[in-house]
Amino acid sequence: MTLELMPDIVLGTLLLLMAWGALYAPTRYDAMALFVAFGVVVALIWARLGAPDLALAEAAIGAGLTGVLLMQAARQLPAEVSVTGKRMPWFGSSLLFLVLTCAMFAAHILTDSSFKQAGIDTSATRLLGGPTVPEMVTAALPNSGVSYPVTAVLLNFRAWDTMLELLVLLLALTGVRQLYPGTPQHPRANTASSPQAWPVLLSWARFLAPLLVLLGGFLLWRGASGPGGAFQAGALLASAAVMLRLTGLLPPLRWSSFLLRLTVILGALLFLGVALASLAFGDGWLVYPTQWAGALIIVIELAATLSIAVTLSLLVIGESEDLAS
Amino acid sequence: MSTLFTWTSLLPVLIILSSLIPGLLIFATPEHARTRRTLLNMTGIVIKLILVALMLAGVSQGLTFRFEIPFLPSAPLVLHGDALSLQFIALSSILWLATTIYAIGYLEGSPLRSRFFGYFSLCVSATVGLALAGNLVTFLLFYELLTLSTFPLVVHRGTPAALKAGRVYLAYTLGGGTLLMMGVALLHSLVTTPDFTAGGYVLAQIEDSSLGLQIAFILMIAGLGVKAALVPLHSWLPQAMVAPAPVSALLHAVAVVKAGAFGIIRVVYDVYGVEASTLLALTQPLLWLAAVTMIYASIRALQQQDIKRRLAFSTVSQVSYITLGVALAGPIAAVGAIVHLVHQGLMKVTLFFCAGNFAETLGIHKVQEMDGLGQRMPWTMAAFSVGALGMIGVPPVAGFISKIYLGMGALEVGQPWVVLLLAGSALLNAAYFLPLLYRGWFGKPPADGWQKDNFKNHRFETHWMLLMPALFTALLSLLVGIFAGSILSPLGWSEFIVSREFAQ
Amino acid sequence: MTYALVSLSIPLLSALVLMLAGARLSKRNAGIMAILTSLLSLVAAWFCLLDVAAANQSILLNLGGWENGLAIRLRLSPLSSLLLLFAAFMHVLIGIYAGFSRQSVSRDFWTLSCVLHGSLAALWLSADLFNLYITLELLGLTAVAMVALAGKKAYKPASNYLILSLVASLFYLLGVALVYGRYGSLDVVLLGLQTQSDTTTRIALLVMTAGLMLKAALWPLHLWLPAAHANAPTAVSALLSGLVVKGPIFILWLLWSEVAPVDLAQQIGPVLAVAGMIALVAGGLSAMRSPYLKTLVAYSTVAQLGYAMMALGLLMTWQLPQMHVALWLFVIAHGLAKATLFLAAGEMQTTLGTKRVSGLRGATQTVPVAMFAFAVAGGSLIGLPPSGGFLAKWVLLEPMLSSPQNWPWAFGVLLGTLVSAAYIFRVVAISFDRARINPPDVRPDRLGHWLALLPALMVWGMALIGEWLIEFLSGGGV
Amino acid sequence: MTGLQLYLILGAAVFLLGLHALLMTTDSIRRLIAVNLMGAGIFLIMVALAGRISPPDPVLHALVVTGLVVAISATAFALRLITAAARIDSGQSAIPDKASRLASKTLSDVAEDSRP
Repeated sequence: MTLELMPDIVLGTLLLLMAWGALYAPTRYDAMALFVAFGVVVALIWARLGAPDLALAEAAIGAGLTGVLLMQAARQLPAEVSVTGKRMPWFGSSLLFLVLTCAMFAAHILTDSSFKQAGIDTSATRLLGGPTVPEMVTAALPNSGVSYPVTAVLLNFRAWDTMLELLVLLLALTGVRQLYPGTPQHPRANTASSPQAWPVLLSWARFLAPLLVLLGGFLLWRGASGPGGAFQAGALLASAAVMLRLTGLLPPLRWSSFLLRLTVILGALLFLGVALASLAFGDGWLVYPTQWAGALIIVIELAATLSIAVTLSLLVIGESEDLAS
Repeated sequence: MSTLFTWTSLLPVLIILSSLIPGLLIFATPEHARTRRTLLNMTGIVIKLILVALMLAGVSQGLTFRFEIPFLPSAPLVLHGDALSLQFIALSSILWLATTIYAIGYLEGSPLRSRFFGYFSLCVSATVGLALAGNLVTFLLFYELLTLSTFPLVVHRGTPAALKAGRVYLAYTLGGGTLLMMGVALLHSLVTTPDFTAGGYVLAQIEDSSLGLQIAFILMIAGLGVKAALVPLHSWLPQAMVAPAPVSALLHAVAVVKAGAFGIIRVVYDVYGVEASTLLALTQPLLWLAAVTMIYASIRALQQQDIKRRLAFSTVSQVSYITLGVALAGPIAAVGAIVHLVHQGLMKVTLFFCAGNFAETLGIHKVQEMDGLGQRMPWTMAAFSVGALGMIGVPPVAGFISKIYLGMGALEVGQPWVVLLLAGSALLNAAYFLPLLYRGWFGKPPADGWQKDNFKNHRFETHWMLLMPALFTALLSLLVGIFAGSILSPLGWSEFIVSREFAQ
Repeated sequence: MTYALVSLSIPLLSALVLMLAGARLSKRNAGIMAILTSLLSLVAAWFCLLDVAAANQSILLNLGGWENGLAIRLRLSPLSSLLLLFAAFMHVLIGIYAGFSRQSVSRDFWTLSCVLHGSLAALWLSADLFNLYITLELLGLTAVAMVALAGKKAYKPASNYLILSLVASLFYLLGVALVYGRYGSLDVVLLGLQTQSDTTTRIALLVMTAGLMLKAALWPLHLWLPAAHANAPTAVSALLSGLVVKGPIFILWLLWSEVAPVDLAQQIGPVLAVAGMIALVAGGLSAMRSPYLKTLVAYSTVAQLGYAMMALGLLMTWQLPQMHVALWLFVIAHGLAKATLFLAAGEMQTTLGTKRVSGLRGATQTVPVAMFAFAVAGGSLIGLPPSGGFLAKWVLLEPMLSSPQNWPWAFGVLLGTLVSAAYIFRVVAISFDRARINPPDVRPDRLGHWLALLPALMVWGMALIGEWLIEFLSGGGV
Repeated sequence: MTGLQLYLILGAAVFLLGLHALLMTTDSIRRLIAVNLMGAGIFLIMVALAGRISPPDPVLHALVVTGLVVAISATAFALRLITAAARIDSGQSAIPDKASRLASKTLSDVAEDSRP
């Protein structure tokens, strides 16, 4: 047992170490770096658990975009007042209680027979004696328009979730834009949007970015039949855009441009359009006609990828002059 | 829907609207548009009096006036004009007329009159609604609306003292309203909420849930007792004396205190019924409470040197006569109680008008300052004397009739000690009223003149709008006493009510 | 169901169009468009309500036409149709206020309010635990972005609010993960048939409840609310208190009335009910002490949600259908009343130039309409008849009083009433002070004041349809 | 113990670690990291649960993908908000009053007057 579990235990220990470090590292900068490392470990675990889509997504986000976000924030924030912040004394005892209860609950969950049963074999998850949801997915897959189950779930069976998720992204962007009201009064000459990048970084970016774009396209295309899909592709494209933007190779993305706004909302708009069209002319809300399902999903995915890519890059590196309308 | 639009069903609504709509219009009237405001007030009053007369005629012919809209499950909003409600409505409409005229004179030239008269009309609408309420839930509704519409009147002057009184008033009345609501809700959960029925409707449930019924009764009486100023829930009333005199008149004679007393009558007669209340052993404690209030408040009144405060404690004492009559649970006492609702109103409103006149004309607030008043203001002093003597129970003023009936009622149900109590109370009444009369008629006016003397060169001793209402109500108190034997007098009408109440 | 979907998609579509249009649409036109959107959605919701009233039962829709369990299901119950209507109405009202009164809002307010409207509609209709999670996140992020609209001073409260809101959603998500792990389903109706009271279910429900209580600012997890709601722009505060906190309550209600096994609900019910009682009193006392008007109103939300929590707790304990009615009547009455309170408070603040309660001296003369609206809406919060608050309280009281062992709960309601009366009349009494009047800085904005009065009148007008409402909500309300 | 159980425990541990840190720190960035860790813990639990069958449950994977998008959106927004809040001078009271506004006005007037 131990030998078999060795890699898991190593990964787990690493994970906990990184987590601990990310939370309690003495300086905020270290904490952020460790958080990025934590993301890498999580990506490895996803891969180990047979979730390559997630591994890809986590690598692009956790290690890439979140890292850039955190570094940017660190640059703008004033120094931390104390090492781990002020502690709230009155919280002490209640906190201890809380953590202890949680730990007890956790221990209980894991030893409870019902959960063990559910955790080891899935007989308990049959829906009133019928097939389990994964079995339903397998059965419905041929009619879904794609052959990869995760994509089928995301864009067909639970498409409504995905539609709302795209709205969440848009909303985050709208929220961020609130923080930069109006046009900037003092256009700064040497802003962060065009730093003096090192030559090495520049050449790396020149080399890496097209690769990322290619990879993104590949992932999108592959999403129909294997791991990959709109979100992973969008995240990779966003990473490429961020990299190019940070090295000054990409012109700024201006919210004031109609084309950019269109790209941002394209995914959600198309989705909603399809839903409304299917309600008005088809069999009902989000019911794709079977023969067109594949094509529809590809189109939606394409649009969603573009939207996700642009939205994420704006979220990560949008400066006040980019975001002002 | 057809029942909605017959005149018998619409009349109760119209009676309420006849003061509500003018009230709302008055709010929108600019401050300086004095004529428009007066016109609105007077139109409302005249329409209301006509409608009330119409209903009075209808009820005596045996017509029923009932309006219903759905509100809560098995507790609709019901407006219902029966003999008892008419007693109260007629009283409040007539006194509204007197008080409005008085208030127009009293507030002349002071700011925020549109607001004052707006709330004044709302207050009357709430009172009339309360009188017309056909079941407990409707009663509760208007009871709370009455609280809300009187609060702005109590704090009208906006001085720190007025605000303090207002806060006390709200604390008491909203607390009372909450208790009443709990009581009504509890009763509703036991027997639902049918219309008020002569003889009550809880008798069938008395076996199963006597405890619940008792608690509901206590809650409701406590809630109503606040407005009826039963000891120990009375202390808001003397404090509310800071309000302008017409408001005091309204609180004491027309609306608030009466609403409480009227509610007690309704609960005992038309919800529980005399039989059930007696079976549940509820009337005797109520009787004691009324007795204590009567004596305690009279003693407190003796100690007051401020005229209005003395009158306030006298109200506390006098209103408990109504409760006393109700608690005696006999037909004759019931007549006494119901007729006292009207008599006390007429007499007390007279007293407050006169007190207001003294204050407005000569700046007199204290008992000691009343010396020789009769020489400067004979008419007002005469009206005051009528009211005071009536309160003591001197014939032929109205108060005598109620006391006689209460005493006879007590003997009828075998509680002779109540007669002693009534006699004691009359003595106390005499003790705190006669000195006033003595000072007024026989005292010497202050040598250095009155501290202020308004309206000196008027045609009357004071502004005619202040004097006439007082004379009018004093005359009424005399007339209802003298013509008590007539069927159209309050006494005759009360006997009519009671004959239906104790019929079964 | 079609009407419901139309009512849901109109605001979403409008939000996208507004985003696309950007600066090309003038701020005023954006506002008009958003208001028209809400109005159209309101009309659709009205037809939807009529449909449901005619059918008198819940309608289920499997999205994408997939089978039960695989598809996300939407459910249109009488309650959700009523809530659709309510949300649309509030958006119309507050939209008009934001667009035409003197309080100006930034352009993005309109986008956000459309998204908020859409996400609320999605929430009322959803019957899928994970889908509810996303709507919850949408709701939370919109709310935070709207708080941030108030400008720089609101960034700090907004960021605290956001972190709390994220934590709350995560608690909920953990519960969802555990439920799916245990039962292999996310569908509320299917889960309701399956759940047993074992440890996993228990823990899942507990963490979800904790998360949702934090989101809904139910006592004792309410501490974030006053800062967030009091610092937002006036129109936003009204939306937040009137609508946003009701979303998590809806999910909480769904969980405990449908997903949770009955015996578990009966165990937890009294705890929630007691917490509700404490919330009523504690929130009320805080409101009574608050020196600032908007904070007072925000604390009153905490207190009033105590009623909702009490109704929910007792619903779980007694499993009585009236309690559904009481709960949702409270929610709707409170939403309307709170909209008035915040609008009136905002108007009075602007006119009188002070945020303090003590600055309201003489407000009955200087800002009569707004003050009257405040008092009228306050009457509903106290539960004076015949307001909507009274209706709700009445329905709540009835089963409490029906048997003597339940009477202690009625005492809680009594206490709550008195405390609410105390903090409402604290404001009202000050406003009658004529001795030391605080003069207004600017002339009162008539439209804003009268708009503030409108929902207050509506909440009192609920009396007219009281019996119908109670029947509608109890007929197939679940 | 199996690998799946190990990851379930790990997920719970990371969640609790995050929660603990969240309650213990006041620094916004660290709290945000803590929130992200909590999320990661939940995702770990979900993926571990998905791994109970072979091939892994696609529904849970899809949910995690959705959850990740939501998490990154919220994180980005929160970070921007935190930095924006930090930029603002924290000396300002959250609710300035008429009196204090007047006071500040007077102060600035004084400053105006005292200028040469």
